Amino acid sequence: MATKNLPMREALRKALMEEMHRDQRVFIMGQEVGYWQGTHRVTRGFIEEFGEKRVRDTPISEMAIGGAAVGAAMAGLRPIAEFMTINFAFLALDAIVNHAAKIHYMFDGMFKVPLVFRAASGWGDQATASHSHAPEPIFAHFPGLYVGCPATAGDAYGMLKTSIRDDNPVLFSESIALYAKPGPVPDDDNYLIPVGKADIKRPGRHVSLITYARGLEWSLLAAKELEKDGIDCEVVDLRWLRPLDTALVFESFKKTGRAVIVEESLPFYSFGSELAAQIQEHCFDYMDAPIKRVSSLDVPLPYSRHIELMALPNAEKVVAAVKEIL
Amino acid sequence: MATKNLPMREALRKALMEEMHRDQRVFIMGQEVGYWQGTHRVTRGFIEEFGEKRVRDTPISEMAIGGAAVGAAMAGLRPIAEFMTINFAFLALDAIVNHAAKIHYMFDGMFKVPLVFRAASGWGDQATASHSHAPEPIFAHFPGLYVGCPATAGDAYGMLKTSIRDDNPVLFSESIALYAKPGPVPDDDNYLIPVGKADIKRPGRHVSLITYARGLEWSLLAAKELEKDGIDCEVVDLRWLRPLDTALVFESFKKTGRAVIVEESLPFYSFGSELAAQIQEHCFDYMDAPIKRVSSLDVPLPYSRHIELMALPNAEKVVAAVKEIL
Amino acid sequence: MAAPTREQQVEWYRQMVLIREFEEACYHLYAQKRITGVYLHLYSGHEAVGVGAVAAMERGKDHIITAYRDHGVGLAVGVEAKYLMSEMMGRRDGVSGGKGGSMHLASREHNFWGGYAIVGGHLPLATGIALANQYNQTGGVVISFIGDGATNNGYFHESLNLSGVWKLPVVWIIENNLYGMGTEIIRSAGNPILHKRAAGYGVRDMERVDGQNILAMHAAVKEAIEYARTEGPVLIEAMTYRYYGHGVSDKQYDTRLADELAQWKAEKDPIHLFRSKLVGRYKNIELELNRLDDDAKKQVAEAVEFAEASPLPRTMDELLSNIYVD
Amino acid sequence: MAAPTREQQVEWYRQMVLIREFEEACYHLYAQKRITGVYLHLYSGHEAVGVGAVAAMERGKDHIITAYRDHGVGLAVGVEAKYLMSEMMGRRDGVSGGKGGSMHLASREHNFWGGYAIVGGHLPLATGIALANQYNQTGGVVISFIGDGATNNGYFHESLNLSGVWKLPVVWIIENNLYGMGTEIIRSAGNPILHKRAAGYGVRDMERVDGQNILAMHAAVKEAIEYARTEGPVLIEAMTYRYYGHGVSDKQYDTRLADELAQWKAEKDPIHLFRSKLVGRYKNIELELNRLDDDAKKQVAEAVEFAEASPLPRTMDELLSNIYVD
Ligand SMILES: Cc1ncc(C[n+]2csc(CCOP(=O)(O)OP(=O)(O)O)c2C)c(N)n1
Ligand SMILES: Cc1ncc(C[n+]2csc(CCOP(=O)(O)OP(=O)(O)O)c2C)c(N)n1
Ligand SMILES: [Mg+2]
Ligand SMILES: [Mg+2]
Repeated sequence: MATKNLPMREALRKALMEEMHRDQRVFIMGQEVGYWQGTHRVTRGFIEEFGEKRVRDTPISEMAIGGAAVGAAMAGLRPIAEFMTINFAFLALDAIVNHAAKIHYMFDGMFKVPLVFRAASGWGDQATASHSHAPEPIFAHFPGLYVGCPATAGDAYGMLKTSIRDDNPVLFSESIALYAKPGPVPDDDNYLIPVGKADIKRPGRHVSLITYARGLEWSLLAAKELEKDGIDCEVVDLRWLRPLDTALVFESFKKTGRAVIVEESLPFYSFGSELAAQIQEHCFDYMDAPIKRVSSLDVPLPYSRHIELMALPNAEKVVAAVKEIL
Repeated sequence: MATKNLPMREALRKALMEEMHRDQRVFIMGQEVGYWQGTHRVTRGFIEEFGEKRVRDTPISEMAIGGAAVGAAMAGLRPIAEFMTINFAFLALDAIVNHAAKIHYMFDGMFKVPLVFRAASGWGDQATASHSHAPEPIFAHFPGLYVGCPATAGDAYGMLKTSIRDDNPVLFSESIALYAKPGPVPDDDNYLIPVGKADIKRPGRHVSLITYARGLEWSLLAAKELEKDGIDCEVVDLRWLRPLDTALVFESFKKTGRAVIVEESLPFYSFGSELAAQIQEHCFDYMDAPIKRVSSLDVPLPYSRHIELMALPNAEKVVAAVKEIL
Repeated sequence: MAAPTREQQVEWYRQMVLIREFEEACYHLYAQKRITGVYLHLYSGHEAVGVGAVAAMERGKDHIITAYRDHGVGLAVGVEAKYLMSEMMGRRDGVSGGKGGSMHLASREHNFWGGYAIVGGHLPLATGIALANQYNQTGGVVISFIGDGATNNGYFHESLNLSGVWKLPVVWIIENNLYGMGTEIIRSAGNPILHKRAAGYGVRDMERVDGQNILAMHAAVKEAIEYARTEGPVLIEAMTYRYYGHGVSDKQYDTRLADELAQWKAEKDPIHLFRSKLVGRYKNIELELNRLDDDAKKQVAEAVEFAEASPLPRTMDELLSNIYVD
Repeated sequence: MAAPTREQQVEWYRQMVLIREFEEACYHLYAQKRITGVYLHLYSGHEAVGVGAVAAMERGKDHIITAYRDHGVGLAVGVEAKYLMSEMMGRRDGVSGGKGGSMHLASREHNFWGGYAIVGGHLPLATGIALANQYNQTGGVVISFIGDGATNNGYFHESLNLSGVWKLPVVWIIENNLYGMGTEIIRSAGNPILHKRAAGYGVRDMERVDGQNILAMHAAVKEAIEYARTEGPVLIEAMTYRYYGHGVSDKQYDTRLADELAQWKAEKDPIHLFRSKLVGRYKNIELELNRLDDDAKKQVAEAVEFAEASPLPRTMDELLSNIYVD
């Protein structure tokens, strides 16, 4: 397929732009999505292109943004509600996991809630403790929601399109650190990545690096580094935390017998926990070593630069973890 | 130690009552804690005993209840803020995990936040999807908070006292289904169960049942049932989801080599995930079988009685899981 | 506005007595454990509010949404009692397939968007549904009920403000029954005159309306809907009273509130007041009204019979259906 | 109220120019990457609001708390510039040990309870601190700043209402600088006259105050504090303007808002206006003021030097300290 090289920000922008042109029911709302051109510039030019009706700046009212998206979706629109950062989505937790995720079930299918909650996620730029989360697993704990977390520009493009067209509510998490990162994006208006489909980002034989979103970068760097020592890593990018493509993970693990799970999130009750638990349960006979996890350290993120970086995962930590289990 | 047999509700009430008499800085606030006598009757008689100053009915304002507790704690009081049920604590998530849990760290120790968020948790009484959560792992994901989840009346008594006297913020989750359940409560005003200390509720040799809160009941019933087949279960009650007493868990597992994790919570990114991940990592050489999990099914809880019960864990499911790994 | 016709008024009377009968039946069925579960919030005493508001709607065009005290609205919009009663009992023929229960009634075809159990949680949904109507220029208006206690919740603030900013076609109606559970307004609201809050949001303040007088309710909501259809949001504070307390297990009315309740019943009963008015105004109407009284009893009895004959969901398929839209 | 003395006014002038210099230094240091990180929100333009409010406080008795635009308050309450500047740079000598950064300045000994970065998140903290003062009968009053944008958040509603219900000693001051990021009030508030919201909460409405006029600010807040000390909460809406935009990366003022900014600077600069007033009123004061201008420059230069000499935290111990109180 023909591709164009675009930063993830532009890939997302393209997906949004195309889907808004494709379907008049799709609209965007959130803080500063309009005249400010989007805090992260994903909606740059949208207010000019689509006008105030379809590009709606909102007050700083996360609860109402979350809930209004649910109501609008029930009533036939296809809202894309943006949380400026995912930290602020904590204020809308009830609207997201207790309303968006449950209304289809609670009324036994009477209502559909086709919406996308977009949120800029992650940390590492001295944004400090209250603004430095990659809490996707919190949201993925709850059935009724899908949770998408792209790691590349191409995936961001295809996954966002899928999310917008899907009839279920999706929490779509965009890593802030990846917005500027370029990658090939298919030249295809209908490029859709199925919900819940993981992807092998690098095939390998010796150890599986299992990751999502920003963890992919660290995993690929580590794989490159380890290659020098003749260690051949397979990198599995989950892409969606719900539904979870365990089939592909198990397939990879059954081949390698070893795994390191790499995530930007905090370590407890998290992505790494779930994946390690699943693998040991379903691939027990294939385990050649304990499964390791590389997460952020269990600490609120500090402002000061060096200690902040110390708390975050990186490729070296992945390399070290792999070496521990070889 | 001399004990008295009390329902968990009364054990909690006794702990609160004694601590409020002991320390004038301790006060209670929340919806219907006063004149209504507490939704779950834990604060029965408190408004008469302590008056409106120390037993404060609040509006239906979870965000403010959460945040006001933080401010009052910073300023030297020792608030006990009650969320009528833990579902409503979702509305206060930001106040709990992004303020209470982080302020001590963010200001590098300048402020202390000695408070207890009490919340009635769990499901199984046709309370329906939005009111049926045991989401303690969500809160325990975040450093800076302690998370206590007693399974017996005696533990409830000692853990609540500890939580009130501790200088850190504690989310204290009380299983609604256990309020009426009696158990021995020590006759000792200073009975304190250390934060983060797990407890072997039943020693055994063949398999470790690892659990917390309501899961203990199912685990003990299962152990009794399995005893008939000569299967000797050790039941480890974590009691605190943060900090997590992995030492005791590992000790148990190293003895039995097999484990089933039992929780009332939803299965993904949860308690069972974390424990299974920890065990396989730290006790790899002792694993005689994959670690199994018994959780609620991955579904919002429905109203209708039979299907609701089908979604919940129970002793039979624990028995079946144990048999799978023997 | 044309005065309501005799026929209209007789229809309103019919709805009111049907609601009264239905709720009384629910009360007894709960006592007999034929309706199970923890929560059951009855509408008795509020009949004129719900029926008056629904009467002001243009059917097929306007919309309505409410909290968990939702039986009355369900009946007023015209959902057959038997499907509502089936939902109370968690049956397959229930409006929500038995998954929602008493607190989650709804009917898409009647533009009744449901009952919701998280206090305030449905208010942004109303905002969103109103937005969809504005977006699609349907001319439809959304009526959203709000408990007096719910006005102190963040959802209220953010939703009303958003409706003001976007000039959405929504009529906010506070059903002020003087209490949220056990808390009288003066202890939950800094200013007990709740409609005063409209001013801060750019929402038109239509002040207090006698919620026991169906003619007053109908007239006020009619005016409000016409205004909302072209100008933007309106707030009405309807004064009413709950006959069975907060929920059926509320015992306040046996004791401290017994006199107050007796007085409301004696002096302000909405059905009694309306009946006297009709009898005074239209001769020979009494027979007709008596027949409606009998019909209501019969209809409710049949609904109970129907519901109890409807099967309870029991299969894994029923449990797991409609978590997601396929 | 006694008119402020010459000495007092000179001190206020000193604080205002110190803030102005400090913020200008921050602006340049950020451009030079000597202050790093994503967020930096400057107080220039607001000086009269912060200094006027702090001037009205009884030192050692009253309290103050604010959002992330917190440098000015820190300097006004008397924290030495060098400790604040060290925090900007994430140094060990920073008021928050380098963990909080620009958005999380605080000083316990000055009753300055901090800057907070979640919009609205500190408002219930103010409520709680006021509650502690009421509870302990200290006579202390809490001043809480609120951004205009923040008034649309659920925290605002719940906190102000709670303060009204409990008649807490708190002075709420909206710092209305006309924008929340890029959103003008008219697009975020249903009623742009924000102080009108006080009425709904039983909070005394002291209406708008010219926030560029320090004498007006001081007088209004003085009156408010006296009222709050004995009667209960007060709301003031202080009209002001931000000279460096939302944060230092805000480019609106280079383009669409350039004229507006120029006009504020020319006609309503708080320092310029105050200086003219002082010069007109007190002869020979100009020299004194000039010296303060020079002192401010010197003090800021020294602060920068001090901060850059202060070490950056680099150890695991520093990273992991103060997550919990031991
Ligand atoms: C967010 C939230 N907090 C608390 C509750 C528990 N609760 C259920 S109903 C209720 C009282 C509501 O009172 P009001 O709004 O006046 O409605 P009414 O019951 O009088 O119709 C409370 C506190 C809840 N369901 N949701
Ligand atoms: C809950 C939340 N939502 C969004 C943000 C992002 N944000 C930071 S500041 C800001 C604007 C606040 O404006 P205002 O309250 O007027 O304060 P000002 O910056 O003008 O002082 C926004 C939207 C946030 N920090 N917290
Ligand atoms: Mg009420
Ligand atoms: Mg502002």
